Amino acid sequence: MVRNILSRLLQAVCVLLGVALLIFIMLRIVPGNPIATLMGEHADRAVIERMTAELGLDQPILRQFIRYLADALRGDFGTSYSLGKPVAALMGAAFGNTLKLAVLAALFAWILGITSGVIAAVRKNGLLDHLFMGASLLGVSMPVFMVAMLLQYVFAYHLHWLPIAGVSSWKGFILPAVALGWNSAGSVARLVRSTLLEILEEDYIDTARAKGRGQLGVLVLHALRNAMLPVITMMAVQFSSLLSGAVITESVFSINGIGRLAVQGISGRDIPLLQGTVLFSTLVVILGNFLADCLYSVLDPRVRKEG
Amino acid sequence: MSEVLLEARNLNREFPAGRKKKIHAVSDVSLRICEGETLGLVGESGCGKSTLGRLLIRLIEPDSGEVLVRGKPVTGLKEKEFSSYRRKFQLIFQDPYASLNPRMTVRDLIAEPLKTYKVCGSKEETTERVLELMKAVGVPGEFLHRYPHQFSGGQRQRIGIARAIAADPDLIICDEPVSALDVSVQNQILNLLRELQTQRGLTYLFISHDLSVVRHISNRVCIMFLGKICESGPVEELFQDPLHPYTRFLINAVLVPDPHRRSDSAELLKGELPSPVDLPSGCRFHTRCPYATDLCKSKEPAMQQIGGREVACHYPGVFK
Amino acid sequence: MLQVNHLCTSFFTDKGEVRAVDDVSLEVPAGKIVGIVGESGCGKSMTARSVMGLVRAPGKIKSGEILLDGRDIVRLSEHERCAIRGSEISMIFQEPMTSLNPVVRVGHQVEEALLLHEHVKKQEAEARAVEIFEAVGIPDAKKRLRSYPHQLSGGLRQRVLIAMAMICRPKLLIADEPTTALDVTVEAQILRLMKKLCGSGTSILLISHNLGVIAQVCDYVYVMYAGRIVEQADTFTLFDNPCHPYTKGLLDSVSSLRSGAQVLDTIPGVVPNLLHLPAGCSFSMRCGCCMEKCADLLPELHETEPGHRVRCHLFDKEEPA
Amino acid sequence: MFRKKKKEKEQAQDIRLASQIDEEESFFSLMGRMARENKLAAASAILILVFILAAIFAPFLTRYSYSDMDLLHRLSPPSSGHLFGTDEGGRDILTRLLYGARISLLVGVVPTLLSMVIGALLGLASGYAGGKIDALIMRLADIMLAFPSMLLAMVIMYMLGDGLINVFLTLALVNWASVARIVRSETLQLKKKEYVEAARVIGVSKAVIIFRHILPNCLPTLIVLFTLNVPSAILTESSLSFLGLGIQPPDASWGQMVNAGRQYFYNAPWLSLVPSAAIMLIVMAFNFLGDGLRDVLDPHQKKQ
Repeated sequence: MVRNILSRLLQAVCVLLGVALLIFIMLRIVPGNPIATLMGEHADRAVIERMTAELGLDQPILRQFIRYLADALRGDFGTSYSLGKPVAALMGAAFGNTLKLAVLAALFAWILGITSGVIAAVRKNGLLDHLFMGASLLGVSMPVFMVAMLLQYVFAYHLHWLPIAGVSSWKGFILPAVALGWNSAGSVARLVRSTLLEILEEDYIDTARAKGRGQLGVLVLHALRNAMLPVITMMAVQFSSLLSGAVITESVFSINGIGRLAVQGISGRDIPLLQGTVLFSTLVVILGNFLADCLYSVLDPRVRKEG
Repeated sequence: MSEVLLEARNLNREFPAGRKKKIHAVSDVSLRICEGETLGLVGESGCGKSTLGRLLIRLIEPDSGEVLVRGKPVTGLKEKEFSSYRRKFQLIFQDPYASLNPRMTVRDLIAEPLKTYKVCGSKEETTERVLELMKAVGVPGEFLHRYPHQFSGGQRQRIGIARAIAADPDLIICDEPVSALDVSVQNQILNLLRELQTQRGLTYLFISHDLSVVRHISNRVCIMFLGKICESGPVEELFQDPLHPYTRFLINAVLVPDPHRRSDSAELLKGELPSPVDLPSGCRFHTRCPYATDLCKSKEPAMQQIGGREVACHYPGVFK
Repeated sequence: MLQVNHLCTSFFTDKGEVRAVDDVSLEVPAGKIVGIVGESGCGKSMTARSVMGLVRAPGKIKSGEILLDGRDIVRLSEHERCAIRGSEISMIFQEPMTSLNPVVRVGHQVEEALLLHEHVKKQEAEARAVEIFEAVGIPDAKKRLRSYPHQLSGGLRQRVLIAMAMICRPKLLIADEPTTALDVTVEAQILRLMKKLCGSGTSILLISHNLGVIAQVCDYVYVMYAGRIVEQADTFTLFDNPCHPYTKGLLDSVSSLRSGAQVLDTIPGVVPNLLHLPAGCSFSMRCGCCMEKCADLLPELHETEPGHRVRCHLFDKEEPA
Repeated sequence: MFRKKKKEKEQAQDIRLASQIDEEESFFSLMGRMARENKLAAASAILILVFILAAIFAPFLTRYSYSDMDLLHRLSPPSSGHLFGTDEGGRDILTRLLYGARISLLVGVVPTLLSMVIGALLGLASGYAGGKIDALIMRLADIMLAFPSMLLAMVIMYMLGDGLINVFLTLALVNWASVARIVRSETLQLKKKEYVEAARVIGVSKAVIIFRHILPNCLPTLIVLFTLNVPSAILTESSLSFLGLGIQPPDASWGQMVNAGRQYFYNAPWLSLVPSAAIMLIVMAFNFLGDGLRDVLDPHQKKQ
């Protein structure tokens, strides 16, 4: 078990290194000198050269990369070109908001998704099933920005129930979290339903029924635990798409988060900022995957014992 | 005795099973198959009989040991050099549902070996050959353009057989060809295999767990236990007078379809197959053998000749 | 003890109604092993599932009654049925590999029925589980209770399933192909175990396609073909004096394999599709002694001698007018 | 001789019997079955077709121009003259929607096709070859999949710069990895199938095994994957455009229309909502169709 976790951890670190290298390269094969672009056409050539050298941008890519990594390990992600502040400080301020948003959205999505998925499976082809599955398809199909804008329009602009933007109080998180979780709730519900229906066809369900377990007992004691396994795998993937969606939600609700920093990084052609935010989000995704793997092996004895 | 068609010498094959563990699928197996005979290969599931069949025709490469075809070693050959042999060895599979590509018609399935070895010149000639083959295995020619899922299990197995004999092979390895079929259909296929053998002078290696079937179709039998051959010999001799305790227990365990001959009192083998990952020391059978001694626990018995038969036991015939 | 009268179970598919079990009547007396034999798709498993009340949609018991000690269990509510399942009737399935819940310890799975039906304490349940594990021949019973299914071999899992079915000492055990997935040496062990169980007072309904299994352990046999019972007799009579052409064909197929004959006896053709059965005898298409009326007129079950019934026109007592 | 004849007759009958069990299902009859059993999928297919036709024949369906301003009718709400109202430049939203469908549909289909081809080839290679090639491709896929897809798309867009072609490339690069993974696991399963082994016994070449025995049996999965990836490509593009990073004017996609309408959202919500609804509809149609296709094509995921 411990070895298993260690080897997964090692794998996660390797993926993270790969990710870092990939972003680094991608952001550096953009044609033209970023400093020159940043400073505009009329900048003094000597100044550009001095700054390029200062930032180490004239050195081979691999050396730059190693230097970047070494700095990053010490918590230094460079200085934002466009905002003029250390990237680490910017991200530190933003990270809390994004994390709160993502976790709230995830809780909303998973609780809603799992409950409605289970109910739909149990009442297969019934009214509730059609209702929930219709709603979940709507959930999967609606673009995040549409949900976000609608919620904002109805609950904030029209009804004044909740703040229209910003996260000065906890109330500010409600609309963005619902908007963000809406999508995932739909796909979790659909997966839970189909997995559960599949598992209810398994032979061991017959065995349990032959033992005299009633429908509820079979469902809770035998089917659900098995049905959770693929759902856990999906949740990890979901977490990553939540971070994707956060870019949009943060933009709609003007929340100071990682996603908005990333957008700022692009529009400001701000390589250190973009690089830092993407790397950081990916780190969170990889961590999430790792946790899901661990949880999976706790729940499934078949994985636990073997390599 | 006729010429030896295929010979295996000390074949070994292991498969990795998790960290630092290995499944010893086939250990130190030697056997000979003579031209025109049917050699039965019997054993319980997981004893390595299918792996052995695939090692013989190089679908799986052995870790060590060699295979000789008519006395010529073929183990080290490159795939290209081996292809002339490949054509001469075919395989019939256990599951007639899984062994035919569901997206190919009967014609394409049977024509595949013909095309691969460019047996026929033209398309028309190929189709004609396919029709001949279908007739030979008893599938009406009108079903030339049908897909496998439109046939019953027995018919699919016939198509599989037609594909196997298409390129005129010398040896066919039959890997449990009838165990997925119902009793009545099983006999139809066994009859067909016999008929083809006499018509075309085929040699069979017949792999099965069903002793009655093996007894019916084979000339000689090898009994396998946990990756090793424990006894081999002519079929009737071996069934009448087994020498290895395992053989005897296998024969005892056969359920005779006759209520007057109930084997209620016959001695049964205790326990289950040891795992092929953690093999017992010494003789692999000693954990289940009621006659095992200290010698059996410590030393692996060598293959010894007794009459026309071979047996790997320290005390052959001990139970008599 | 168990009496099934005119049971019909059908599947309602897009292509029409499939009558998987058609007018089946059978009886399992106390303390006996009764066998149902037939080829794949003949409806033998469906009969067993109907008795257990485990028929899945789109299948449904259409008519008939299933009497357990005189009580019709078809008409019981789902709740009442749950109380019977596992305590009075229990069932073991064909696939020991997939019939155990992979994420629950086997001990817990075995104790479950006991906790459910007899409301015993956890410790007592565990003691009883150890006891039954030893009775069905599982070595290291205490340790094994804590195993997960994937850590056990096929034979052990089948024993666990038997232990699970037997722990409440049911009156009737339904065994659906209990040895088909097992190796020959283990198969013989399991069959012997089942005989032992029967000796201790449980009746067994054994379903198998293997005539060897039937001949070795059963007291009375029903032969099924295409959803109907075509012949029934006690085991000795059936094997000595089979009457239905299908039974004869089956027995000949098996015995010619053992006789050393060069060409084996076969039954021509395949099991017919249950969607397109002929109006008359369903075996008529493959039958060597098929007569004109066979295709159109369904034969009755005739009693040829006491306890021996055959569904075949060859045994019609009088020509229908 | 007589005996033999009889045998053949019997066998012919056999097959007739057996063939009733499983009637022939060609591609078209499968689609027919889906249409009969799954009305939603059929309706979705029709809706998709309507969208495609509307995009192609856009100039004939509207009397307005999609780019000419009409400053007298700025931000007018939906009316009989302008079914969905007008935008800040007085342009008819329905007209812009029709023209935008061209881009949005292309953005759904082209990159998805591209990513399917890349993913399928890499997945086949990875699954069939195994060993180092497999490890290399799969580690690369792991890395790609570790990114939140929006952020990855943003970085790639940054790298490639604006432009329709670059949007296509970006979406293809974002999506290939998941396709490759699925095709790989499918290949691994198919590789173990007996009929693939049968082909090896016969001695057919690797290329023939891959393209004749494995790929055709992956096709159902690929078709389903395609219908499910098109909407996700459309969603990603619309999100990019919503942030102003995707398609740039004068090309107009639905996502970009939403973005353009954002600043007038409280006065003229239809500016953003109409294209949003269009995105939702097409995405939903593809999802329904994908589910329907999976039910009939994929034997593992039987109808429930």
